[in-house]
Amino acid sequence: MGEQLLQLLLTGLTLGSIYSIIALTLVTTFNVTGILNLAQGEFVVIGALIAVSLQGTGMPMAVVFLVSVILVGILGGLLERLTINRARGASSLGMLIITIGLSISLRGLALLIWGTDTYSLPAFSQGGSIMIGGAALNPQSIWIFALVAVTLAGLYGFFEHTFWGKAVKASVYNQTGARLQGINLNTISLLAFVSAGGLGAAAGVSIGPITMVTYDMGFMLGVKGFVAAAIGGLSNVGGAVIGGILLGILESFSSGLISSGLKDAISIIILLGVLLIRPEGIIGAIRERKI
Amino acid sequence: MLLELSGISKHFGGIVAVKDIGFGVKEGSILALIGPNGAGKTTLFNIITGALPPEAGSVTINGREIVGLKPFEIASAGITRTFQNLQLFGSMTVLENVMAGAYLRSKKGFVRSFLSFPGTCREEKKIREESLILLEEIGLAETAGLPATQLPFGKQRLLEIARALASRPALVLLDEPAAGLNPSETEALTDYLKKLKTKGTAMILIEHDMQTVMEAADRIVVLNFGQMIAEGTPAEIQAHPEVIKAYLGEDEKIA
Amino acid sequence: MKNMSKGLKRRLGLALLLVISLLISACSPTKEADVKSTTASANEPYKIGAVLDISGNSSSLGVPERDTLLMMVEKLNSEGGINGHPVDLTIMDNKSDETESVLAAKTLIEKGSLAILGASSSGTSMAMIKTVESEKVPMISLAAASSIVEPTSDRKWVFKTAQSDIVMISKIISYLKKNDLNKIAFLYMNNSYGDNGKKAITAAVKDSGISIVAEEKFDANDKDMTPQLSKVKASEAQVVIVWAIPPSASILTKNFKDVGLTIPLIHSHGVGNQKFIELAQGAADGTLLPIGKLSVAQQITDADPQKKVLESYIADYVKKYNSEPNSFGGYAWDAFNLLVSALEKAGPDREAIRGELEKTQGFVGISGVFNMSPEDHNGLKEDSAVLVKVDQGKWKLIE
Amino acid sequence: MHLKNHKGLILLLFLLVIPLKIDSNYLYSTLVIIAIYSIVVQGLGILMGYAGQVSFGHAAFFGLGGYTAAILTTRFQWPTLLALLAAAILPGIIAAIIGRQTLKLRELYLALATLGFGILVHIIFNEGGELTGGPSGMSGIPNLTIGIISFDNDQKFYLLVWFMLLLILVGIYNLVHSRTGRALCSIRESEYAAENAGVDCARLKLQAFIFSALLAGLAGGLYAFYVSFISPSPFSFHTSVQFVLMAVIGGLGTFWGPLLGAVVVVSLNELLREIVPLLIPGAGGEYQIIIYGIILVGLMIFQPKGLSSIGRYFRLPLKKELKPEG
Repeated sequence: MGEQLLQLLLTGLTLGSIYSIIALTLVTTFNVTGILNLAQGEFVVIGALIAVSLQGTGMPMAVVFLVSVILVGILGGLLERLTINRARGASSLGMLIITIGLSISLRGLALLIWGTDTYSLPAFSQGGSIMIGGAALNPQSIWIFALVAVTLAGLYGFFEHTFWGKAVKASVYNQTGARLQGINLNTISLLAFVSAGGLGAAAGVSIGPITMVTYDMGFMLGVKGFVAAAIGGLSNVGGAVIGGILLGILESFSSGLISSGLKDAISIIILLGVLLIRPEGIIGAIRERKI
Repeated sequence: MLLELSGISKHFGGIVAVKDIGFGVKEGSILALIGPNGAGKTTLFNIITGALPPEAGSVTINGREIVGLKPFEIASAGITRTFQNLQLFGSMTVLENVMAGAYLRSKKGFVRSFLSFPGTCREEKKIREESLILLEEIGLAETAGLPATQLPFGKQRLLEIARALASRPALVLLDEPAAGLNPSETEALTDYLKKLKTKGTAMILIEHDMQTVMEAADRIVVLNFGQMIAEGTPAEIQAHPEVIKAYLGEDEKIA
Repeated sequence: MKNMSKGLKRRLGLALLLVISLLISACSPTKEADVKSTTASANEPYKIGAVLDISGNSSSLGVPERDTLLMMVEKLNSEGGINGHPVDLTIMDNKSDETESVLAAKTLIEKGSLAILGASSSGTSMAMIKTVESEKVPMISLAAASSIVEPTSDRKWVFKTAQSDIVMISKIISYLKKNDLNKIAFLYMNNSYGDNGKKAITAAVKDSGISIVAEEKFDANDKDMTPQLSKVKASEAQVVIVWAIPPSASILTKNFKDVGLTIPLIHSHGVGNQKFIELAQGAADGTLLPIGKLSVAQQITDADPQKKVLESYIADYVKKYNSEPNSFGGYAWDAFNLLVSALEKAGPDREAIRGELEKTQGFVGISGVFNMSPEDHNGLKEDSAVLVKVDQGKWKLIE
Repeated sequence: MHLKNHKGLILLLFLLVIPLKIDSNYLYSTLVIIAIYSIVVQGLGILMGYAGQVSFGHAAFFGLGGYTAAILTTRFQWPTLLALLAAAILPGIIAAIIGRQTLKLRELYLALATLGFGILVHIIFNEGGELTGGPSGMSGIPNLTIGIISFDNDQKFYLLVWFMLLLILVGIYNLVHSRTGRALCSIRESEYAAENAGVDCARLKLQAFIFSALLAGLAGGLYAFYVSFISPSPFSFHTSVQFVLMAVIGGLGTFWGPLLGAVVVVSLNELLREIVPLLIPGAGGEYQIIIYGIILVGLMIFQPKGLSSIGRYFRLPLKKELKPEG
């Protein structure tokens, strides 16, 4: 029994690492632009699929990772210029629908280029799973956590210690004020989507070895990411990571101990509970935000 | 007394918004609430209409306690208001705004609305006629079919007043009704309010334009930093030394 | 209100335009349908339709089926068609959506299709049944669920080419009995494929002395099945049977090794493609599964009646698409050729085609040798499947 | 007010009879599907366009209606008409139970909560075992019979659903031009001001939510009887999104919007399926998906108020509009 529990915990951490990284990218865009980007899951998938193609040419994994991040970053920026930027002033629902449209188109594009096949990506490090007290941990999840940590540190450094970071923060709190100080909201929105693309691709390449990659898996990943982000409070970066880990552990334990058919139901019930009782998320940093 | 406030207090964080406020409004009278910005006037409106719960004190209308009631219940008890930052129904026409304000004048609920033709409904016809009359009185009749947002700012203020009056309330709370109006419009508004008073509608008025206040109000309550510093007739207030000091400053005279 | 009525009028203009354009677009197929009723001239093409899950969830089924059908039609027409009549095949994508499946079927019928091939998955096939039954159009589904053709009293016009789950399960049961394994853990995917597998195995183990000691399911989107496997590990199961398709079947196989389970692992025919082995990244070795003979065509004896057919299908497919065909393509091959042979005898008459399909005897196809009857609209028996083992990344026949 | 204001509806009634001359079951089924979706979107239009509350969970009510009809007729042998009524009422009751708490949430939080509800109900369909038939669904749902008329072919069904839709349209026309309609609009515009006019916002929002759930359930019941097979997959989150898209594409807060949205989305799907393979031989759904997405995004950018508002471009000023005083 003890071994089973430990195994469930480790599995939960593996799943949690995946959900965290996606929730993190969602929350970052949301915080900066106020847009809940439903196409985020598609960025993840396209990042991973590009990596699959690049990896086929025999490039080393580190280069594959970088190129994929850059390409999807450009894609994110391009889409922002073509759509989001042109729809400035749309309601939050309108923006949500635009991102739904983008997600539909990107999924179609992925289907067109890569087809319906499922692909696998090699793990970053060789060797089988790490055994801890008779339970197995997938080493790739350590890499994903490392990516989460680096991203968090990067975000912190950017927002607290660079001019641009401070500018973005200022614009979040006060759009008019930011404009008065000569901060270009246009550029900030572009920046947000470039980084959403880049981060999405980074997430895709790192989770690929565990999840495998199919053109249509972005949507489900996106939804899980939302649930994680909402549990964490939707606008809280740290909350997103913790929400993701909690969601992973919750899923793992409920499918291992209760019923695998009901595990999604259990996480949704938690989501509804959080929304109704503590809409600011389990980590109580309430921040009013006009959306 | 139609409306009676006593011992109303409210804090925001550590800051006193209003403290121990108490006064009354008679049927068919106008009470003006004056004081510098941040004195707690709008907070008081929010408390009376149920948008904010007070920490202490009571509000009664015709002797009935209304603290703790929801805003719509207070509206059906006969108190409506206008907003300082306009809250018009922007996508609706001027007439529809007033008709929406007359919500309490008719009864038909969701199911009956779904099942009956609007044209066959006597209630609906009555509301429409009454609303048109109201618009006529307040001088917006010829703009009845325009979207509310297309009105100039001053007219939007008038429309808010018309909407607040549409349900025939016993008491209307007017939050700076003359702001943004030109002198002749202000004068017309003052006349209209006085006429309304003679018809039996009581009003509480937040206003910075002293001429309007002095002309229209029967009684004046002066707030400063959430405290009530004076109450009385316009003449009494004009002469009140503390008011002059606190509110108007030394070198300004009350008109 | 006056304004509103004006608005209504103008908006009506637009609504009218749309309705009219819809009417026009709908009229054109009607005309085509009229053509069909005129007497067929000598080289009048035979119209057949296919509704496949080309995009959406089940696209991994629909795509090889589409490719196979396109190849078959091209080949047939270049060889002169059916008794001189070329075949005009219209393939429609239902996007793995049941409602779209119904609409696609109706379009095809409207366009005069003599029969409908598809759909690819159970749900999309089930959704079309009412339509083909009431319009009296023969339909050959490419999906596995036995409920598609049963009860045949309500499924007069519906046939299917994929082996029913029970065929595969009997194969597994005989293996279990031979090796004296009688405590099984059953893991299945939480969709209609897994659900049908579960129903079939629950029925099959009844009174057989075999008991299911653990039963777990997982979602098609799940990324880790360790929790389910850790439950199996804690049970006294002697063998694990899995009813799923890749990628989740592959992930499960990887997890199976990770948690250190050493008992035999038996998959279903749903993993019968190279992709499964590839995605499992080495973990698939030693896995057993029942499967149609396509994957092991070279290994079956020359005496097997299917050998020739299988080899020619593989050769054709590899030549055209430069990749190996899989069993889904095989279902399409069977459906197409069953229909062609019925058309040869019956001509362009739906009722007669249905009759001929039901009379099919000894038809050698990719999935097996079909023997249809009024009670059996699938016509495949246990001999249509073989048991194979994954050995160093390759299928190895073990019988 | 008078008959002339219902011109649109009357014309629609005529339009309904015209296709009876055409012998095309494909046209009828397309129109049936349009009407079924449109019924859902009518309710959603009231909820989103008038009351201003978004829902990403209406596929759940649609599905609950479908399953109610399917289960009552196949498992409990209820008469079909009674089952159809139950299919509308049950989702209404469920909406009443969950609505009070849920509707306190705003904007994106409400979207997330309704999304969660939709996923939850979808799981219940999947996990319902014998009752719902699990992931394989249930078949053999009988034809809808009202009195002695059995709606057993496309043409009859077409007449039935469009007649129902027409009744609903009339009702909605009444609703939006009534006191309640104005109150709903006022909630959307400013909840503060609506409360001050005496509108019980919480109650009215709940009523709109229940109403939309009733219509979704009714449509679900019709769907079950029409296709006669039901499984969880048509009631997933994707369908909820589809409904929202129809409402938005048609134009929120407009009378013809929901119908227009359903017509456009379904016809576009069918049209793309016909046209795309002509333009790009051998193309499947992937191109359709891309084009569909692009059209959607383009519409939101260039016509964010929905297609109904395009009608304005066709409008010539017949009467000089009243100018506001400067």
